[in-house]
Amino acid sequence: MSDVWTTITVLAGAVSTLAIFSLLYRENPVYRFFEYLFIGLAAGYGLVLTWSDVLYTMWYIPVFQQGAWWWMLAFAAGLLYYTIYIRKLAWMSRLLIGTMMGLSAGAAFQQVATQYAPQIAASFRPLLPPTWLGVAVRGDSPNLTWQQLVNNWVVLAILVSVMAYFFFSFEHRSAVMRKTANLGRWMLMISFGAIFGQTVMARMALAVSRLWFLLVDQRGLAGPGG
Amino acid sequence: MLQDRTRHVLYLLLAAAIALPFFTGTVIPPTVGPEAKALYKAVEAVPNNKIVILSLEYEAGTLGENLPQTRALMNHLMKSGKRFAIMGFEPIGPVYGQIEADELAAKWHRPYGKYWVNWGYRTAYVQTLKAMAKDVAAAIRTDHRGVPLSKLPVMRGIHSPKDVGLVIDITPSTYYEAWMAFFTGPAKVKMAVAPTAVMVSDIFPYLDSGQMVGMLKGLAGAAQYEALVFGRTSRERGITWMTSVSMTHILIIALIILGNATEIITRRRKAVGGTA
Amino acid sequence: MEHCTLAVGILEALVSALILYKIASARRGRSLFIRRIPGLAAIDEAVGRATEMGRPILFSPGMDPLSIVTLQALAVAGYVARTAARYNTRLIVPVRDPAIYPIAEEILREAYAAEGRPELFDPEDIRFLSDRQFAYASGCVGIMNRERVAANFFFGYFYAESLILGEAGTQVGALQVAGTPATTQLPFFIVSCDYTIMAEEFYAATAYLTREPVLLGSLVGQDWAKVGLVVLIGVGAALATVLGPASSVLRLMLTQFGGG
Amino acid sequence: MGAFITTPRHGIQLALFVLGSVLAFALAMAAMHALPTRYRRWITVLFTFVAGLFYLAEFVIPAGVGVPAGSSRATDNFLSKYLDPVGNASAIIFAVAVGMGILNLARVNGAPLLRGRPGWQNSLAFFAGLIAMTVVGLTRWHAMLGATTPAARRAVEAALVGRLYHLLFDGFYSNLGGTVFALLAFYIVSASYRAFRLRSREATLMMVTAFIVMLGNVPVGPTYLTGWIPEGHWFSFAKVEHVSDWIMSVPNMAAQRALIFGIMMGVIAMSLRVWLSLERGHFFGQED
Repeated sequence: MSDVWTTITVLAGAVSTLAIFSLLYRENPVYRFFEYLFIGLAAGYGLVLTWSDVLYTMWYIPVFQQGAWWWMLAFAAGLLYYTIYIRKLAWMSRLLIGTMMGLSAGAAFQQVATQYAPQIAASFRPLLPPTWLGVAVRGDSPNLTWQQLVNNWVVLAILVSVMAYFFFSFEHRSAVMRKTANLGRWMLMISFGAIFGQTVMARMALAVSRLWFLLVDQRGLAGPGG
Repeated sequence: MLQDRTRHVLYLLLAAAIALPFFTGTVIPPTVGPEAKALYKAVEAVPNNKIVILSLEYEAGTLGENLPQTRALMNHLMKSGKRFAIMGFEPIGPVYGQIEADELAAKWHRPYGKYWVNWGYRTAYVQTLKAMAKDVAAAIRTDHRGVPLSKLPVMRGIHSPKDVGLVIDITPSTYYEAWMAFFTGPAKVKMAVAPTAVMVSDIFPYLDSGQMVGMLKGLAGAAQYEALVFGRTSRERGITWMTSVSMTHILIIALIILGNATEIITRRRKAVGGTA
Repeated sequence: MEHCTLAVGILEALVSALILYKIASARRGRSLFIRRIPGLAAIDEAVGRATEMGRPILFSPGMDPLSIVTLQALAVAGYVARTAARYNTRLIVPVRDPAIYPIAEEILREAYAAEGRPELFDPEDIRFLSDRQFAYASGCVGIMNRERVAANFFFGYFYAESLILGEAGTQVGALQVAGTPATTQLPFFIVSCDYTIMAEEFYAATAYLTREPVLLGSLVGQDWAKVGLVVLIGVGAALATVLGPASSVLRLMLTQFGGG
Repeated sequence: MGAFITTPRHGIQLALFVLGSVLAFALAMAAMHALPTRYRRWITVLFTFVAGLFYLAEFVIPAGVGVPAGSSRATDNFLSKYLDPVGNASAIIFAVAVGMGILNLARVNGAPLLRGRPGWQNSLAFFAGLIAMTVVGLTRWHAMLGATTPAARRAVEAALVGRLYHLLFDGFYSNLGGTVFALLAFYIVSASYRAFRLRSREATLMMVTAFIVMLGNVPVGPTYLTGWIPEGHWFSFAKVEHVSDWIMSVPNMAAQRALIFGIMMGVIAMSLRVWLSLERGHFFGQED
């Protein structure tokens, strides 16, 4: 890229970054102008890539170059979305949306089996060392270390108490139930502390990449990765 | 509004904390965690007759975390000559993947089509993944420019999910769940994820159950992976930026403690004032 | 597993049957019990103390467009409106999606009428601020400062702007109660609000308030299914302990549930 | 009959079949439209049910059922061969739907522009970005289509269309998008000092955990805070990165697993309500 265009692109990048950071000072028209510009650019590029990566490769080539005319039906079905703008025909858009949501709902039963069910299997963990009970121990499943034992107890206790916290269809009348549920809310605080800590790092990393672009390195991809 | 003066002072403090290491040039080498090490081993273990799928679902918003992750993983894949394919269920992820891969392909001499391919953006992720779980090549059909996969040497012998050695989802959102539910779970393919740090906590149950074989925890994960690929003292992007992130963390912890301390003091002074 | 294993098939069939049975009985009018979650008491207390200070209340129904979560948030708004109407306190509801406006108006008008104070309902207090995330958040901050609100309620789905809302409320010294299924935003609400209704409690709160049959039935069905799951895990852990990891019975159970 | 449908057509025959299929589709929709309105809801409920039943049945029916022995794949049943066409058709349908999002944005931004209401400059910026990126993007894509060698591709990048694309994408888009989320770092800093109060013992437990996880994540923690503890020493469990790893992989993991089981039951309940159209029209707007 000759340097004229590089400088223009880098300048555009710097102006854009400062325009968005101006919100830190105060809500202002410059920030809003560049925010709307971003929405337009993102929408435009989404459109281009939807055509080039999906419609061109999976519809245009098969139908008009390979003669697979039947994919035209899928294209026509997709057009039903637009009937939402015509009051009388709007039910057709609900027919299409309903069919697509039906597909996802049907797939959800497989998701439960392949994503969530293994979590049940992972909860079947021994709570006592096998050797105590004279249980057979094979090569690939050696005796339990005390560390694994402690962890298995802690995991089971927290798992049951957090689930107890989210039982709603019976009163937490008994002391055991109330204490377990209360322990559950406390254990959730550890998870939320972890989420808080991770989120802080996530946001900071984004700010660091922006200041790096502004202060240090505008070369290469005029954007932040470079 | 909102005592602007204090707010602006706090903002300048953050900018200073970030920029300081840029100019002093100090870099604190990262300590490599278990999840990054596990992902490194998983990539090393991929046999040469299998392909790695890099699914890129990020856009401009989370480049600061997802781009260094992409770069670190691609450096490792190209350095060790592994075959890989880029794709994504969000439009602009594969575009960034193409830019990074083009630049690194020149550095490691891994030409497009021979060592790596870009399948591009795909819509309807549930239905596409279920079709891929039956036959990957038939479901994808062409690269992002419409070139049939059969014409690309990198895709030779790649048909069913059994030919996929590892799936790595680099994402700011929960697409990794759909990958597990409809592709790597059913077809028993190894899977790892490089999420933005916000989602790291949700993924630990899947590491524990073995459904995930590794993870890069946001930018820290990228820095740790760079240390594994290039050595702890290298000056790659992730490692350099993590020093600034360290400074911001010290600042945040200090401010939270300070904020609470000043409140306790003012409340006690008011209470004393009240009773006197 | 390419195809469903027997154990998971039975599990899903049982859970589905339980949920459908509970929905059917709820629709037939049988009253299903849901305990009153502590969060609702926190709402009453916040509205009560706001009326003592004689200053308005702000209720944000979240950032999502018209979705199930937003509809449930508006149900909570109706509950807050009834208490506010009783104490003659003004309730301001900023919305992010114009499509929410008519539904919010209908729910609040009904709430004020149910308390016999229809004249108190002012449509102007439901305000469309902006559909942009940060513009909506700074719009809410503006209302908090201008109207010197005494209490804030954040119910529905929130994203990164939860931080801005929580901070502004703390600065204004408002009482704040939040309720959201968005676990990534809960940490920020926990440290900036007085009480936080977390994850599934949000659905329980709205089922309790609306008594809507499908919502109530599916929640109670899920509850019993989770109790069953805890029992299953207990049995599994006991078997793993007694039989040991090498036993074929345990291996069968693990593979049946898609385990390692 | 099957062969007649699935043989590719070319030239005039292709045009006839394409138009014919669209016409047939339109006629089918018109026929449904002519039915009394109360049947429409049943048609929608039926289509939703059949679509859900397809994926559910394909998953539940064991391998080999209804498939002659030794045919395509050992793990298929008689429905499995339709997974690929359903995948492709859905991809096309969703791609066509992308235009809806653009239409909504154009409608929302068109009003202020046409009536000159305040904020019309912002709508102008939106349309400028939309049109510029669409035109430049498509032109560059078309040029890249023809460029098969890396040299040809570099020529396109060096041409005007390549330069404009990089200005719009690398210059404006990447930087604007990247900076919006960077704002949050600044909001967290101000909230840390002015809003994050240890209001209760619960919030205190949360904040202590957050500090440990934060220090475990960044190099300064392990290196300086607990770097003096040698690895492998019995006391090495107290190294901040080990404490943080334990918090993440044991208590946090258990609590998240409990949340997952809640979500699992919620997914089953929600799927049933959508699949069997139990939602009383509340979510779908009005009952027709």
